[in-house]
Amino acid sequence: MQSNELKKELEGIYFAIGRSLDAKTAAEAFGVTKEEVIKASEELAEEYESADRGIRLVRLEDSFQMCTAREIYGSLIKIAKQPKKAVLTNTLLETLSIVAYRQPVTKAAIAKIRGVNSDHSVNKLVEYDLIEEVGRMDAPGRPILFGTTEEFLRVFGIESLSSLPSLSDEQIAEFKEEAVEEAENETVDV
Amino acid sequence: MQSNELKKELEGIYFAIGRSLDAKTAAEAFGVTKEEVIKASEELAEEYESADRGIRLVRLEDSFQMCTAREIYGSLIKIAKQPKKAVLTNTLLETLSIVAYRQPVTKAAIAKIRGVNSDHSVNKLVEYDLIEEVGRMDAPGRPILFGTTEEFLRVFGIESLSSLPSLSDEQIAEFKEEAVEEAENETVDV
Amino acid sequence: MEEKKTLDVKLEAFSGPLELLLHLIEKNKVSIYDIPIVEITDQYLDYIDRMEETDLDTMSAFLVMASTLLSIKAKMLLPEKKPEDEEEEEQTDPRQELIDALLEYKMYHELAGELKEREDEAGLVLFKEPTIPPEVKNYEAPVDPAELLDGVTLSKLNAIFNEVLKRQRERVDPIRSKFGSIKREKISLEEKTGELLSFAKGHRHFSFRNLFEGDTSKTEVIVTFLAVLELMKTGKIHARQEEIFGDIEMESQVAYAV
Repeated sequence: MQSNELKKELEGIYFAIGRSLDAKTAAEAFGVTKEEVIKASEELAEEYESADRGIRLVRLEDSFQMCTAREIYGSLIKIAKQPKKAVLTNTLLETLSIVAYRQPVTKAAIAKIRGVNSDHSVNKLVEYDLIEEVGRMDAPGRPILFGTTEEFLRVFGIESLSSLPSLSDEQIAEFKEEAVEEAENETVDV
Repeated sequence: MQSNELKKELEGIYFAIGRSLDAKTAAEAFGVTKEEVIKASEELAEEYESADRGIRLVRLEDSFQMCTAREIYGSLIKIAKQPKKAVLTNTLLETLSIVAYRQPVTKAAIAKIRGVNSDHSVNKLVEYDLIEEVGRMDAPGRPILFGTTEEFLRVFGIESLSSLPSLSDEQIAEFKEEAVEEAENETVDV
Repeated sequence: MEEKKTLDVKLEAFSGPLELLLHLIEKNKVSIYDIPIVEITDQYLDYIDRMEETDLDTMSAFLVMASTLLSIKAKMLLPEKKPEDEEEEEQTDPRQELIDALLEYKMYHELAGELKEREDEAGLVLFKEPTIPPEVKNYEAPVDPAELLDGVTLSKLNAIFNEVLKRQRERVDPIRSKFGSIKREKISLEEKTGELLSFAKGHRHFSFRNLFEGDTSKTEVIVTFLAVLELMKTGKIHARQEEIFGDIEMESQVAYAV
């Protein structure tokens, strides 16, 4: 096998396998000697190094393992830690609008309005902290009543809240106060 | 960020992350534009290709994912394990092609084209993560609309839905002409 | 005519009636546009006869196609009715609808073949598992509601709400709405009486109407009413109705002392 061909195969296998690979195993699979594998791998490692690539090949005894260049670590964390893109689907928006304008409301009532079971959407919205349990209906079975959260109000801005139906003036005043307080606390924190 | 620097970072990230990475996500993490990420990634892919490397970069819509070069499959498979693939029967492939070319599409529309109830195939394809719910049709019963997934692109080596294999215009024309000719040549054969 | 056609379709399984039909057409080397209906229908029926038992859905789809073929065959064998007026629109080929369906099906059938080739080729590529440090991998960022709702204003939300209400009003399936509710319900009087009794234990005064949530079926109302009667009979509650069709006010005789 040509040296370049071997390097290509090794690069592929080191990538695909992710963990360390023993030169002997590779040699057997590719039908070359262990020494040839080590030599080609060393060359590959050298190439990555000198071309300042984002990937590197490290030697561990007679094994090699592909890894990222150390300098990349910071970016890797940034990418991995990026908040998952939660998508607000039409289904979720619909459910949210019903809770917002009909609150407090039960799952059954939401399903009635939408024409389909909406348990999943309700649960998702609770998970996203946009709606929450605000009590139980005083009826047989005591179904949960849902309403929007403070987080929801905050997102939509305090001024527009008065256009939501079921919030009393006192509630709004209260929310405003709280929000102002929090805003003050936050500036102190920073 | 310098173009070379960006390429280095991207190479490391694509290696480590294992799955596909959306250009927008990468762009946000690096503080560059999405276009810059796409450009750098395309360049990287081109470099792998022209240097005949063992690793490659495939584009899946606006995401990229690192993989091995096709030519070395024979050697790699001796060592690396290929995750077991779902076997796609002709029925499944047929259903999948209807979803791919007609998306978004309902179960009912698929059944109409195939002439037979296709719920089972649709469910299997969802299970294999090749198609997914992409919305609801605004019609009585709000039927689910299905479309293909990113996994579909990966499994079929398709960069984007706009590059789905098609019957070429000539093929179609030929196919129609032949049929018409035959029809003319034959006497009604009842 | 050439020797009698015996089709070796015995071992082949077709996933649908159109696939079988396409196969027969190709086998007979005839054009989709000019299906020799009699022959094809015979062969089709022959296949169905020998079809191994399969699921009911598939089988019925094959039978539906068989009857379609037979109906086309009948139409083609019957003498054409002379149009009374020469200007009358052209007689359409009874096969036309079938031809269109076959052509569309054939296109996806061929595309499935193309996809299969792609799959084989793409299968030669290996991906890898993520190698991300566990402390990074396990980090799950919370969803940011502000970002989630980016671009959604209260007025948009209101518009969506109105849209949903509008759809609710319009959501009338023209056929099924005539059937009335087809919800399957089992409300046992016994259960309902039990529920009502425990409710009465926690509430001294309550009204019949307040026992229901918005979405209540007629059955449930009736069973609840029977449960009320049952509890009245056993003296667990007292009930009073001021006027006909008015609400029923109930006083619990078993409420826990407050």
